[in-house]
Amino acid sequence: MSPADGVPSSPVAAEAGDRAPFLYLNGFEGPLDLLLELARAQKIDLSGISILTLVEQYLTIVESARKVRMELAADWLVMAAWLAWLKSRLLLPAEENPDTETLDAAELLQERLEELARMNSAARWLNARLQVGRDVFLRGDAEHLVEIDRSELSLDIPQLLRAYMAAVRRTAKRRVYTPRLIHFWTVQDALTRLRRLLGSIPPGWSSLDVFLPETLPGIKNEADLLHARRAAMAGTLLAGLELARSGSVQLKQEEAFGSIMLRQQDEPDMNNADTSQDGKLSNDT
Amino acid sequence: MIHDVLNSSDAASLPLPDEQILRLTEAMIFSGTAPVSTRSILNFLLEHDLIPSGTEDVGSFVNTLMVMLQARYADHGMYPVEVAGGWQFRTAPDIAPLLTKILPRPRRLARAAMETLAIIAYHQPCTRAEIEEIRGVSLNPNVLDALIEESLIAPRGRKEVPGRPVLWGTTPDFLRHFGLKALSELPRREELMMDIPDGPVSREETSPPRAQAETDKQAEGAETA
Amino acid sequence: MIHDVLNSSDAASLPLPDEQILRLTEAMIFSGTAPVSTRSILNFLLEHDLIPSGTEDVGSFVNTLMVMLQARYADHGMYPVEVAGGWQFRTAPDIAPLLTKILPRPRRLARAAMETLAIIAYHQPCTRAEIEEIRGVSLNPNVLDALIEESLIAPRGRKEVPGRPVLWGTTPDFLRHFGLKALSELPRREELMMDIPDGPVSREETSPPRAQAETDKQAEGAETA
Repeated sequence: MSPADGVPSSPVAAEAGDRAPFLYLNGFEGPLDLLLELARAQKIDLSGISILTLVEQYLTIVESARKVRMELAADWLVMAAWLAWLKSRLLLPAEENPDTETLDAAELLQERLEELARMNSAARWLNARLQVGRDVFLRGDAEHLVEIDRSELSLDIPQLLRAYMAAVRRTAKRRVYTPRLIHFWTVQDALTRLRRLLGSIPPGWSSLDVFLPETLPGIKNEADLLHARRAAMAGTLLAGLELARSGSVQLKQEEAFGSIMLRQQDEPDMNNADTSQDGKLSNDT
Repeated sequence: MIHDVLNSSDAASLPLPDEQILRLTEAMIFSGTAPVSTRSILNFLLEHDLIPSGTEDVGSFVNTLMVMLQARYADHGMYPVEVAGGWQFRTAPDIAPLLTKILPRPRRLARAAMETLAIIAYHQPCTRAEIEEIRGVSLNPNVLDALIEESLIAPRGRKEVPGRPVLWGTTPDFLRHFGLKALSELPRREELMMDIPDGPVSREETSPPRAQAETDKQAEGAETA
Repeated sequence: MIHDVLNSSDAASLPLPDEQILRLTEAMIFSGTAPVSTRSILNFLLEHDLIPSGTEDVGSFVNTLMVMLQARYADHGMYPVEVAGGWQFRTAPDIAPLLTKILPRPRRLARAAMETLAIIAYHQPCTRAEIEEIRGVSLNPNVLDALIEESLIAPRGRKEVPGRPVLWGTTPDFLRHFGLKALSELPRREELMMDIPDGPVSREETSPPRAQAETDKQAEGAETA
């Protein structure tokens, strides 16, 4: 494509020769490319070319191409139509053609050809540069001079708190699903124990505490023991009331929150206080 | 240096690689995307007919070439090194540390370690058994070891119960790592978990700022709920 | 030859970079594949306190250093070249034909691609329609794809006209691919109308120890439309 070898292989020559113009047209990247080549064939300096000659050459080539193959791309025909119009204007005698439109059109074509020539030239300049991967090569395998320092710990408060909550929640949740069974001293347990002990207690009033069991099963810590003792006391009291109802025992309490006393029914001594207290306690249950 | 090597490898009879061969070889190693094997270098030279005629032992020729190439880089910042698979340019060891970028990649504690640390922080001083009870799983001995190794926890005496187990507490390094001035800066357990029922360890023992009680007056007020 | 350069840049008053600075600088540029900026080199030297005391113009010091470094590679298969973004080691062009047989060779850019690239370089930012108008032919979509694929062009926003077409511009990789420091190194538009020779650029133009003065870049700004 350099101007130096442009002439012998110009499309004009080709069109005159044996080669099919259409095939040759395909060698150009569009109508403007062909026009530029035609212009270069005229002159190296594009500013001095004859637009009329150029137009005529283009129309001739496109016309002959159409004779051979009809399906010429639209670009070529649009350009041909425009150039045919331009040619008709350029052919008018100067005095009948005072309008600037024709001159502008010719100038536009000239400018477009020049810009394309410049870009052709820029492309050649770029292509002649030393290109990476074609003419020069870079280091193929970079050295990674990087050291990973993992000596530091990454710790923060949110991590710590999340971990704590996760640990506590985990066991808390499990307690919900598998409730701890506490074996309280039931009324039934107390009744059995009370009946068994009744025969062996000394005569007279005894504190209800005496009838509590000595050991309570399944108790691990202080808090549980306290609960279990209260439950055992309540169970024993209920058992006592049950026996009092059946007439086996008598109960009495000297004062509010005082010790509850118990004795076997068959003993003669009794007073008002314990019956009233007895009734009160019975009402509570 | 070269002379020594050349002499030792029976240099007298060897045609020496010329400047152009050195240039080509270094460019080949430079542009290769992986270490360039001696075999490839030899093939390359043979293919381009670069080995002087009359060279009988082409293997020694390439060896000599590489010795000469290394010598060419004696006073350079990098030089060809033979690594697994072939030759490669490497930065001189005295320079590499200056160019090496150190990327800090702080480690994180594993979940078990972090939970254990958190429990010790909130329940200190506490025993291994107490930690296990709160976590609900038995504690891998490595976990405590790791925390001791990082000086995040330290023994704080022994609990006066059968077996006298070691009591664990956090260290000043623990505070430094978490950017705390004192343990009392940790949110109180009550503030952390409104919805959680009392743990197996009784309430009085769970308030972290116990050690620094004098510095934290709010601690008492929280004991109501 | 170095002397010429040094003299021409007022060497008498400059403390000269010593061997160790040369080693460090070459290792620094050599170790990676991306260009190393003059700024980075300067910072590195300052950081390691390598610039001789009494150096008033640290910029000239680094320039002298790079001239000396290039001279060090006059007879090597690769040498430092200044491209967009800084200094980079590249193989000597006379060696490429031999290396292309063993290295993966990238696709050559077709004529349409090269012209499109030239138009984008000179008219950037420009739309596809503008490229088509200049070339007088519609643009095969593969052409832009290929240029994007090679990171030679990139979108530069959209033109505020109906349809808001993408505007295209060249990338730093474009400059590096063609061994340019800046767009201003492209020939001026007036120069393009003159005969630009085909064929590869002669070795002299790009061989390593060329003087700084020849390549200074008070060149006119790139002709971007």
